[in-house]
Formats: sequence, C-alpha cells, structure tokens
Amino acid sequence: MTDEPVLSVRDLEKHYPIRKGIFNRQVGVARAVDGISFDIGPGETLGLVGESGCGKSTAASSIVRLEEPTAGEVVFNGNGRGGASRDPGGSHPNDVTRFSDAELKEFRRGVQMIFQDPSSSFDPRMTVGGAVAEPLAVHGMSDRRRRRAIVEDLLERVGLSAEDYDRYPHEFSGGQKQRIALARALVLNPDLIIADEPVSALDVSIQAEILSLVDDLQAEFGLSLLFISHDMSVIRRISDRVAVMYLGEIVEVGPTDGVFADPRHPYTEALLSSIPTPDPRSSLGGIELTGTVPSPTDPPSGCRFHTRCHRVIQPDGIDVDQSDWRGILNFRDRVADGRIDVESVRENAAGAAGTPTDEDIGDRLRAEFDIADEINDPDVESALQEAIDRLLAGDEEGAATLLSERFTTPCAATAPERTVHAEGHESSCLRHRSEHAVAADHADD
Amino acid sequence: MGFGRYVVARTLWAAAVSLIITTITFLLLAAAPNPQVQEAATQAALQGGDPAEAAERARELRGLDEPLYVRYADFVRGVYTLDWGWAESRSQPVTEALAQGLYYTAQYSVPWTILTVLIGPLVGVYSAANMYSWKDHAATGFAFFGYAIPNFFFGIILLLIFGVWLEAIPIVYNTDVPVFSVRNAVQLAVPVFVLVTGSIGAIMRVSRNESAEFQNADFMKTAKAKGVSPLRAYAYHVMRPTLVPLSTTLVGQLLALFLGSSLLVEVVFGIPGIGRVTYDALIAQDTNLVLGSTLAFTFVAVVGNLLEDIVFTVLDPRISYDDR
Amino acid sequence: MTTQEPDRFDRVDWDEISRSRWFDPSINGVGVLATAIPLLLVALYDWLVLDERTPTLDPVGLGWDVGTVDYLFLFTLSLFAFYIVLPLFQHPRRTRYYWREFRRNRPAVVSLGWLGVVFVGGILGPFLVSAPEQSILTGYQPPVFLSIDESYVSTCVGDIVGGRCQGTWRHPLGTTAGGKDVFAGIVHGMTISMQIGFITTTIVASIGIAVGTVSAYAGGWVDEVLMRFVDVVLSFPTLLMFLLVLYIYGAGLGMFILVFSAFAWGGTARYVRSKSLSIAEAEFIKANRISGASTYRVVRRHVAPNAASSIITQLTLLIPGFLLAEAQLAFLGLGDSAIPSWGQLISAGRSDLSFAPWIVLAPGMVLFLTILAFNFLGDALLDALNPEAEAENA
Amino acid sequence: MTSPPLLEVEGLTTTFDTDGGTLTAVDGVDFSVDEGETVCIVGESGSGKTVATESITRLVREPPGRVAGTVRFKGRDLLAMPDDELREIRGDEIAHVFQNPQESMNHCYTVGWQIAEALRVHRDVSDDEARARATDLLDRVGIANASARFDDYPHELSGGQKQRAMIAMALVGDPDLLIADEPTTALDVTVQAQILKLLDELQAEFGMGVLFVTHDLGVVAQIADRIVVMYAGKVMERGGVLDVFDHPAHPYTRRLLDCVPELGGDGGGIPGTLPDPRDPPDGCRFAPRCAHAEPACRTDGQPEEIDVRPGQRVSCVHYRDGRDPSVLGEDPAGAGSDSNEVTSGDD
Repeated sequence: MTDEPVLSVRDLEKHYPIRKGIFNRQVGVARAVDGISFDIGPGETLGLVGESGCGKSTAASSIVRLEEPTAGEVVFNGNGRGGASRDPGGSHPNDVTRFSDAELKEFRRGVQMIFQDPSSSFDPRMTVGGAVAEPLAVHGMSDRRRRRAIVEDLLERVGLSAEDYDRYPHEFSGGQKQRIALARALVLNPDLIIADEPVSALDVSIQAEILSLVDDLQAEFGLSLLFISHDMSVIRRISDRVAVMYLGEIVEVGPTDGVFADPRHPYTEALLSSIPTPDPRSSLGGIELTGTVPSPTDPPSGCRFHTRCHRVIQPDGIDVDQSDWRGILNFRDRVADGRIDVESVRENAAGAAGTPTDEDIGDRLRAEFDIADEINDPDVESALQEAIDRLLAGDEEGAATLLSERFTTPCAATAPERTVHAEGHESSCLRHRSEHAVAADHADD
Repeated sequence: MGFGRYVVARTLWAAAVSLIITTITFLLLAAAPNPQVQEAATQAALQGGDPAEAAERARELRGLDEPLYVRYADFVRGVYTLDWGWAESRSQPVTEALAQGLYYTAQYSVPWTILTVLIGPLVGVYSAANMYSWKDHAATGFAFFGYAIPNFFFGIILLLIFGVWLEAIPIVYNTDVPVFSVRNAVQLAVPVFVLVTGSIGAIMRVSRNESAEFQNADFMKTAKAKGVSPLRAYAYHVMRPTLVPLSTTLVGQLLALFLGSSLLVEVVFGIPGIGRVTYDALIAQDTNLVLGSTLAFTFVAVVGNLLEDIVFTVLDPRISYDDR
Repeated sequence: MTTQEPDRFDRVDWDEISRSRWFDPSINGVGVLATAIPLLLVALYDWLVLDERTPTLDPVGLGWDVGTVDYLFLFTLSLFAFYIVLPLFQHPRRTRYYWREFRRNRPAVVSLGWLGVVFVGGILGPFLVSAPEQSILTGYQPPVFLSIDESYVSTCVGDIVGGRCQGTWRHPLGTTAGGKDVFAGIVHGMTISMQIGFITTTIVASIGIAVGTVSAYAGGWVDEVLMRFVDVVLSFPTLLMFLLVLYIYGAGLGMFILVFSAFAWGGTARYVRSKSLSIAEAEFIKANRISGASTYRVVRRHVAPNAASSIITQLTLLIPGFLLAEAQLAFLGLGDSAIPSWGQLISAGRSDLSFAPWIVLAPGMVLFLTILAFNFLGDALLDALNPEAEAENA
Repeated sequence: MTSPPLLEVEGLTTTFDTDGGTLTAVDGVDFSVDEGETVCIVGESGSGKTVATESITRLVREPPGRVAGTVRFKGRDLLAMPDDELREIRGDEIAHVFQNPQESMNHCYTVGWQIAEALRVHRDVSDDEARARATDLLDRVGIANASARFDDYPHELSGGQKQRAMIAMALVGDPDLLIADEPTTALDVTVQAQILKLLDELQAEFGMGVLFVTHDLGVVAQIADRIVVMYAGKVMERGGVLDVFDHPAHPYTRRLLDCVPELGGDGGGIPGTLPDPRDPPDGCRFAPRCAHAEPACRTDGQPEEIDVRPGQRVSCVHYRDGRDPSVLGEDPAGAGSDSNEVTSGDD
C-alpha cells in the first residue's frame, strides 16, 4: 500500500483527428500524445519536460479528462481509493478513463491543476475569494460563511491576506495570481496537483518565490505533483524525478540527479546542453540540433528523434565522421522533399566569385549541411558526389533515389525499446540495444 | 490552389441562400390572402355577382388553384429566368420597371459608394493617427452625428434649407436634365451628401478603432526601427491590415444603407429610383412589382455578402481556404 | 461557527457534505419569478375571464387596458431590474470600478442622463401626461416663444400679436395639423420607443445567446447547421422583409417587434458563439471544469456572464437600429398609424414643413438625440467593459 | 579605450503621461557600447530595460512618451537630431530585433517583402536587387530554401524561423549597432541556443556592437562582455561580466544571482514587488525590498555610482567612502545563504 503510486499512467494516447473539406473528412490524425507511461508516488514531484508542441500539456489535460484520451489507462489511487486490485478482465477499478460522471466528480476533488497564464486563470467578473471558493460550492458546500472562512485561511497560507477575498483579479500581479491559483488548487485538499507551466510567465525572482511556496505546501500537506515545464532549470529545482518528452513520447525518465548528471537519451543531452549555463567562463555552444522539427501528424518512423539526432546511428559498413553523417541525412531528407533550390544556391554562390562552377556549388551545398569537402569513406564520398552531380544536372528524383537507397539509418527502421540504466532511470534509444532491455509490457509495480 | 474551389463553394452557397429566401417569400405569399382575389370577390359582390365564384375565377386566372408544389416550381422557375411578371400599376414588365428605377438609383448610388469607400477609411486612419487630438474629436463627432441622424430626417431638414428657403435645389427631383450635367449634379448633391454622412460614420469608426490597434502593434515598431517614414508606415502597415476587418463592415454597411435608406431618400427627394418604384408598388398593391423589387434587393444582398466573404479571404493571407 | 478553530480546507469532511444536497436559488431568479407569475396570472385572467372590450384593470378601477406588448414590456423590465440593475448593487466594488471607467467618457455620461429621461418619461409619462387628442380647432399651434401667421390657425390658444399667433405653455412644443399636442406625442412616443427597445432586445438577446452558446458548445454538425442558418438570416434585408410582411399581413407594433427581432438575432448569435469559444479557451474555464463543475454550471456562471458583458455593448448598438426602422416605416406611412410613435409624428408634419417645421423638428431631434445617446453609450460601454483595458490598467 | 564608444547614452530619461500621472520608466540612465562589444541590460520585467533601448532611436510613441538626455552614436546626438535624419540611421546603422517575432512582423506581407523593405527605404535598389539581397540574408541566417521562403507569409514560418527572419531584416543595412530586446525569450531552449549562436557568429562577421536586453542570467553569462543591471528605471550596478558574476556588489544584483540555483544561490526569489513608477521611493529604488536597507537608503535619491573595481560601478550607500560593504555579506553568489539556511531538499 505504501509503495502504491498516487497516479499511474499507462500507454496514454491522445490523437486529434484532422478534418478537411466541406464534408469534414478525416484526413489524418495528429498524435499529440502517443503512448506515454509513468508513475507518481505519494509526496513525489515528477517533472515533465519537453519543447513546445511535444504534447506535455495535452498529456495533462488527458490525464484529468479535460479532454478524453484516445487510449490508455490512468489509474488514480488517491482520494482513499487506494489498495484496489485489477479486475479479472484486466481493467482497473481506479482507471480514470473509465470513471462514471459521479466518480469523475469525486476524482476532481483528488486532482487539481494550475495553469500557465495568470491573466486568464481567473474569471474577471468574480472576486478572487469567490473564485477560490467556487470548487467548494461545486462540491456542495452551501454554507457561505464556512466557505469564506476556509478561503480566507487558505489565502493567508499562500502569502496573501484575508482582506484580499473581495478584490478582483485585475488588482493582483502575475505572481500573486499564481498564489491565488495555488489556493484554488488546494481548496479541495487534493492528493495530486498538476502544474502546467505555472511559472513560465513570471520573472525569475518571482519564479523562485512561487517555487519555494510550492515546495513548502507540498511538504506540509504531502501533495504529489506533476510539474510540466519547458524550462530545465525549473524542473531541476522542483522535481524528484524527470520525464523527458519528445513528439508525444517519453524518451527518458529517471531521478532528477541521474538524468541531469548522466543523460542517456541524445535528446535529453541536447536539451540539457542548450540551457545557457550561468557561468560567464563557459563558452556558448552545446549541441545544436539540425534537421527540421517533424509534425505530430506524420511522425518519423522508428525513433522519432532520428531526423534531428546528433548521434544518429550509421548502418553496418559506413563509418564516417558523425557530423558528416548527420549532414548527409539532412541533405537526403531535403532532397527527398524537393526543398533544395539549386538555382538559388547557384545565385548565392555567384555573388562570391564570378560564374560558379559545379564544384563551387557542390562545396556550397556541403557547407550548408556541414558536410566535409571530402569524406574519409570513399564509397560514401562517391555516392554523395554522384547525388550532388545528379542534383546539379537537374535530376532531382535521381538524386533523391540514390540518396535514400544508399544512406539509411537503423534508427528510422526500428523503434527503440526502454533500457534500464539504473534504479528507475530508463531511456529509449537504439544505442542502448546491447544493454538490458526491459520487457515491453508494464506490470503494476 | 484552394482559392478557385473556395470561390465555387461559396458561390454555390450563395445560390442556395437565394433559393431559401425565394422559398420563404413564396411561403409568405402562399399563406396570405391574395388582395387581387379578394378585390375580384368584392367587385363581384358589389355588382351583384357571386363573390365565391368570382374569387374562384380570379384564382384560376392566376393559377392559384394548382397544387402548392406546382405553383412553387413555377414560382422558382419564374424567379430564376427573370420572368417576374407584369407590373399592373405601371403597365410594363416588372423587370423593365426595375431597370428604369435602377437607372436613377445608380445616378446617386455610384458617387455615394465611391465617396464613402474612399473617404471613410482615410479619415478613420487619419483620426487614429491623431488620436485624442481635436481633429480626432471632430471626426468622431461627425461620425456619430452621421450615423445617429436618421437619413430621412436629415434629408427633410436639408430639403427645407436648400429647397424651400434657399431654393438652390428643386423640391422634387427633375428627371428632364441630362445625366452628366451640372444641374443634375446639383440636385443629386444633397441626397448624396445625406447618404455619405449616414454611411461614412460607421466606416470611419471601424477603421479608426482597427487602425488604432494596428498602429500600436509591434510590427509598427519594427517598421519604425527599419527607418520607414510615418507616411509609408501608415500607408503600408496600418492601412493594409485595417482593410481586412473593414472589408467585412464595409459591404455590410453599404448594403444595409442601400437596402434601407435609399428607399427613404428617394421618397424624400422624389427620385424615381428602385426604392420609389417599390414604395409606389406597395401603395398601389401591385403584388408582382412588390415581389420583384423585394427579390431584386434580396439578390443584391446575397451577392454583396458573397463578395464580402471573397474579398475578406483575398485580403487576409492567414485565412486558409481549406478551413472555411 | 467555531471561533477558536477556523475551518481549514484540509479538515473538511467531504463525505458528509456530498450527502447533503439542496436547491440554492439566487435572489435574482426569485425576483424575476416573483414578478413574472403575477403578470402571467393577470394576463391569463385578461385573456380568459374578461371580454375584449373591458380594460384589464377595470376591476381595480383603472382604465388601463394591458395589451400583449405591455405584458412583454413589463416582463422585460423585471428582467432588466433583476439581472442588470440589481447585480450592480450586489457587487458594489465592481460597479464602482466600471463606473470609474465609464465616467471618463463625458458624452456617454450625458447620454446616460438623456436615456434616463427617456426611460422614466416612457414609463411614467403616460400616467402624467394624457394622450394627445385630436382637436381640429387648435391645429398648428406654435411652440412656446415662437409664433405663426394667424392665417394658418383657426383658433389661437395664446395671444395674437401683430397678426401672428404666439405659442403658449399649454402646448410647449406646439400642435400638429390635427391639433395633437406635440409634447404629449413625444412623451407617449418614449413609451413606444422603450417598448421597442426593451422587448426586441430581450428577444434578440435570448435567441442570440441560446443559439450562440449551443452552437459553440455542441460543435460538429449542430454548429454547422446553426451557423449556416444564421448566414441565411443575415442575408435577409430586414426592412424589405418587413415591407413584404406588412404588405401581406398588415402591421401593428407587435408585428413590428416580432419581425425585427426574428431577423436581427443573427449577428448576436454569431458574436456570442465566437465569444463563447474564446472564453471556453480561457484557463479559468478549465480550472472550473477541473473543479468538477458541470457544463451547465460553467456556461451559466462563467461563459454566459462574460459573454453578456460584451453583448450588452452590441445590443446597445442594436436598439437605435430598431428605433430608426420604426421611424422610417412610420414616415413612409406603412406603420400602424394608431401608435403615437415619433416616426408617426414626423410623418404627420411632413407636408406642413415649410410653415410649421416644429411638428417634424421636435420629434426628429428627440429621435436623433436618443439614437446618438445609444451610440455614445455603446461606445463607452465597449471601453469600460473591455477586459484588455482592465489588464492594461491593472 | 582611447577611441570614443560607438554608442554613448547619458542621462537618458523616458517618461509617459498617463491618466494616473507621469510615469518615469527610465530615470537618468547612462551606458555605452563599443564597437564589436556585447553589452547586456539585465533586470526584471518592469525595470525599464526595454523602454531604455527603444528610447535610443526614439521608438517610443511620443506623446504620451517623452525622451530626454543625450544619446551619442558615432559622435552624433540621436535625440537632438531631426526625424528624417534619425530615420536614415534606423534600420541602417542601428537595427532592432524584438522579443516577439510573431507580433513583430506584419501578417499582410511576405517575409521577403518585409526584409526588402528595410533595404528599399535606405538604398535606391531595384526589385531584383532587393530580392537577391533579402534571399541571401535569409540564407545566411540559416533558413533553408531561402528563395522559396521569400514568398512565405509570416504565419507559415515557425517561431524560430520568424526570429531568424527578423534578424535578417535587421542585418539588411549592415548595421554597426544591433539592439536585441529579449530576442530568445519567446523561443524554446533548443531554438534559443541556435539563435544565440547565430547572433554570436554574425557579430563576429559583421563586427557589430550588440546591446542585448534579457532577464535570463544564463544568456547573459553566455554572451555578454559587460553588464548593466537595471531596477525600476535606474542603473544599480555595471561592470564586466566576470566581475559582476564573481563579485556582485549591489544587494539587488546579489539577490538576482541568488535566484539561480546553479550559481549556488538559495533560489528564494526576491520578496516584494517593483515600486510604482508613478511614485518611486525617495532613496534607493531597491530599498523597500532590500534586506540591508538602512535609513540612509531611504532618502536623498538613488546613491551616486561608486567604483568598486576597475570598470565595475555600483549605486549603493554601503560602498560610500569609509563604509564597510561587508555588512552585505562576504561571498558574492553565496551571499544570500546567510539569510536563509533552512531551504533544502530541492536537489
């Protein structure tokens, strides 16, 4: 019972249909969240981090059923529902996605949310006291004086005063509004709070204050926290464990210290290295991600990160410089998309020195994709040169065919499995294939 | 790529709307007692005949004894083949009567529309550029005056001043003067002025408010930082985006005024345009002509809305045709 | 209430609370019901018991015959009182804030004053000023301080000085050709204008809000069908439709109100829909849903009130359109000539413009000022209720 | 430093007339930028840093704004200059990149048109030349397939691409000074890293001076040569980036650095809020929120700036002659830990 997680998410999916035309035909799906799994223990903070558009906020709204998840299971053991065991049919009695309306309403007392934008977090026509008291009224507390007493006490706990009850949202600063939002999230005494980028609209100095407040409240009331942010330093400050999300999938999960000290997925590595270190002696740099950001409507096959990965695997028989390899793959993808305009390259090369020769243009192309002028593997070099020649000769299709036949990566073919690196530290990258892979199905642990 | 298809789809929709309106008009007519049939019955009764029989004959004569769907089919066919019947009060086909009216309506509508479209947005943007100055207040005052004063009332007052007291314009529009002549221009000046004051106010307000938003937009700061001169900045960066929301108001406003006030203005100034034709038909209980002018105005409205939608899509590059 | 130990959020026994449920009606709803029920009873009594010719209030000794329009008017007045005016007193802090914003626009304050006069005049006027009556003998009386050539008037109420009939306080704004007092006509016209304004606005708002929110919340094909329908409604040239209806069925005030509200709600519905959609995106709506509030509660407590504050502006700007339309039709002689509206007065004086201009000018100016006042008011409300402006000033 | 600085700002004061009185956003601020140098203005939102940079080329709306002081750029006073002369400099010699690329582009025109516009207003170029130059710049800032992107509308580009296009727009006139106002705040970290790197490369290539506004101390540490710390319209401290990070002198700078746990701070934030710019405190602007404030801090206006180290100056009474600044705590970054030792368990 003590080991039971408060929240346990399994293979959660949220797909949005994409409709077009007069008849609203469904022409595809956007896989905003595509099979994520994680647990949050009692009193624990899990940080969910990723770039904008990776699906972290959608994940949050699917968990609390602000939006109906497409598939998957969300088991919530808080609110005194703990200790339940799986039905013989395999479904869990605490599965939020199967809750009836009444159960759902009760579940809402156990899970609350805080949102990003302090300015739209409150009904402009309602006093903040009224807004904080609203959940109490929703759940049937009809005694106005009692509601007021509870809310006044709570406002003081989050660092405001009881007199603020009758003031309107526009009278507060962003930081104060987030405190009020915290009060509203707490008022039903939930077991879990989901915070969706609660500090990203605030100044650093205010951020720090809010984070401390969250820390204190969490300790006092034994809250569990799912903390969503794109800001690695905020995540580091608040989380016990981190889950890194990329394009609808969790690519790495583990204890904060472990992940920050030893990121095992190339994406986590790139993300960490992108944070500007507040040390004036370190130089600018880190890993620069090249390639285009794929759309969730058409995610790349295999490992979703392979189109931007700086560690993308070379197939057997090819052994070139890693940055050349990345460049060749980018070049290949761009040619395949027909998005290389030879004419404009020619024009730009012309600006430098007279009429450009094919060689100049070839060099320019290589420079654009960070490919060395001469690749040390002669086979690769000749194939690449052949493709460039075809491209310059106007045979775009030929170049594309050649490139896609010649240069492939296992990352595009195989979806990586989870690999366990240390206690609770897992990541999904093909580079870890040799290590021990976990079983694909997750039993309740 | 999608633009052609969008236009086609939108046009089809406009056609559907016109059919719906035609249908409703038909139903309204079908549900009401026909004044001519009643008249025939009354006549028969007065002359000692059998009113019921007379009514029956009158109904037969007008094909009212046919089943509803047949009449409906006939009606729709008539509407779309421009076979709008005979205007008894004017002893000419309805379409011809309307065409004659249009000749006079166009004489003041064209200058009025052009003036409104040209002056309205310019004054609005100017007003926004000088926000809260006396120029802005003056323009705002004029705008409010313009759309608050009822056109017919304003027309009466001006007619009282210029027609009765100063005798500068004829009290009743003179159809004998040539179209392109000073005298025609003089006698049309007052109605055009009345209509421009009425229509320009709303357009000025919309362009003022919208452009006020755009001139405070970040991209204006960018333009300024690029070294763009204020005149160029207003012409390119404020005027252009203002036209997008304005296009939706502009057509609507002009249409509303055209459909409503032109009738009043023609009655006040005695211009024998479409509005006057409609009015006379109403007084004379000429069903075919009333119906014809109503349909004519309705189709103008439908086409106007169609144009508005298409212009809006052309003006705003952010709209994708697939979404609509 | 325990004083030593204040209630704390983490000491609430929710099991106990969720077992007790009871109905908690708001004072506003109670108020409206309290006025609507007697009104309905009177209306039923009027309809079922009294014969057509007996004035409704005859049993209590009053001569006022309450018509359908009057019932509707009284009902909308009670809605206005309990859902617009009363909340202003219930939330003094917010009212003060809006008033501060509103007060900055001086023309709007003046406009509000003028509309107050029209409102009070429209409600109390008919009880204080008797309806203008035909009296051919006292036709063409000039307004006070003005005069008219003796030859136009058959009997001059005031003095005749130098062959000119002087105006008197008995007819402060003069009389029409038929001897109807213009001032009394204007006061009674206020009632008509208020009735048109209140009733059409209420109908338009009800249909518009209902269609708009349903469209926004239902989505899918319901949304599609409703919005296409709105397209059709908006394509109708209202004035012409009215001409047609009037041509076929004849027109009274009730018909006018019906037709105009039936064709005017399209814009409101569209507006409410887009407003509801944008409000539904706001995080406070998510916060409420996450608190377990039902869709109905969210719409009623948050979406509708927030959309309403913007609709008020839009509706304020619709009213002058109705007044203008009524005046236009009356002017064309197509309205119900039994209704003492401003438009009727204007049209009555049109042929006498050259020598008795007050018959047209007085009601025309009142109409103009009223329309102007509504426009100023709408403009100021737009600024005062604009949430963006609130954020900037915060 | 013998040659005069590229940009020299003295006593820059920007006020706005509002309904509630006159609001002083920037209050007598001095700073300078040398050729090829990156100066960062750091501060919380509302500290006046954006207004300060926009006042340099008088981009603030006047009225209600009013800009006073002197801004010498290559020896000429921009604030005393007639408008048309200043316009020649804007976009040509001094270029701006703003925070929000989404809003900073006009949605009605193509990206290429907007880049070429900057060129067209300053040079007499043909359409083809303008197009060629704009395409070239798009290519240079790393937008793939530049000639096709030229005809895209802003909404067709991603946030990062838009900011790259904005940079291309700024570079059109080969500026000597680039003013970048939080250019990466609205972007993802991975994109931010790319943009910062791009700016760094372009600065080396074009030899521009860069005035960079940010609240992110990580970014500051990465790119700045010198720092100006602003608070409530006043400069609190200035100096070389190493000096300020290693030995922050002003209590405000210290608290700011403390907000960053990576620097060993407590991450406790700064209690209180910015003063009302319509009614600023009498003494040091930071005194109401300062843990070390004493009566002398609350009178006589913002203290004079005092040299604490070559090139590092601070505006704080504790550094006045004969006073011992050690009351503020000894160690720079760790200074805050003395006031709040209980915080733990966050890592």
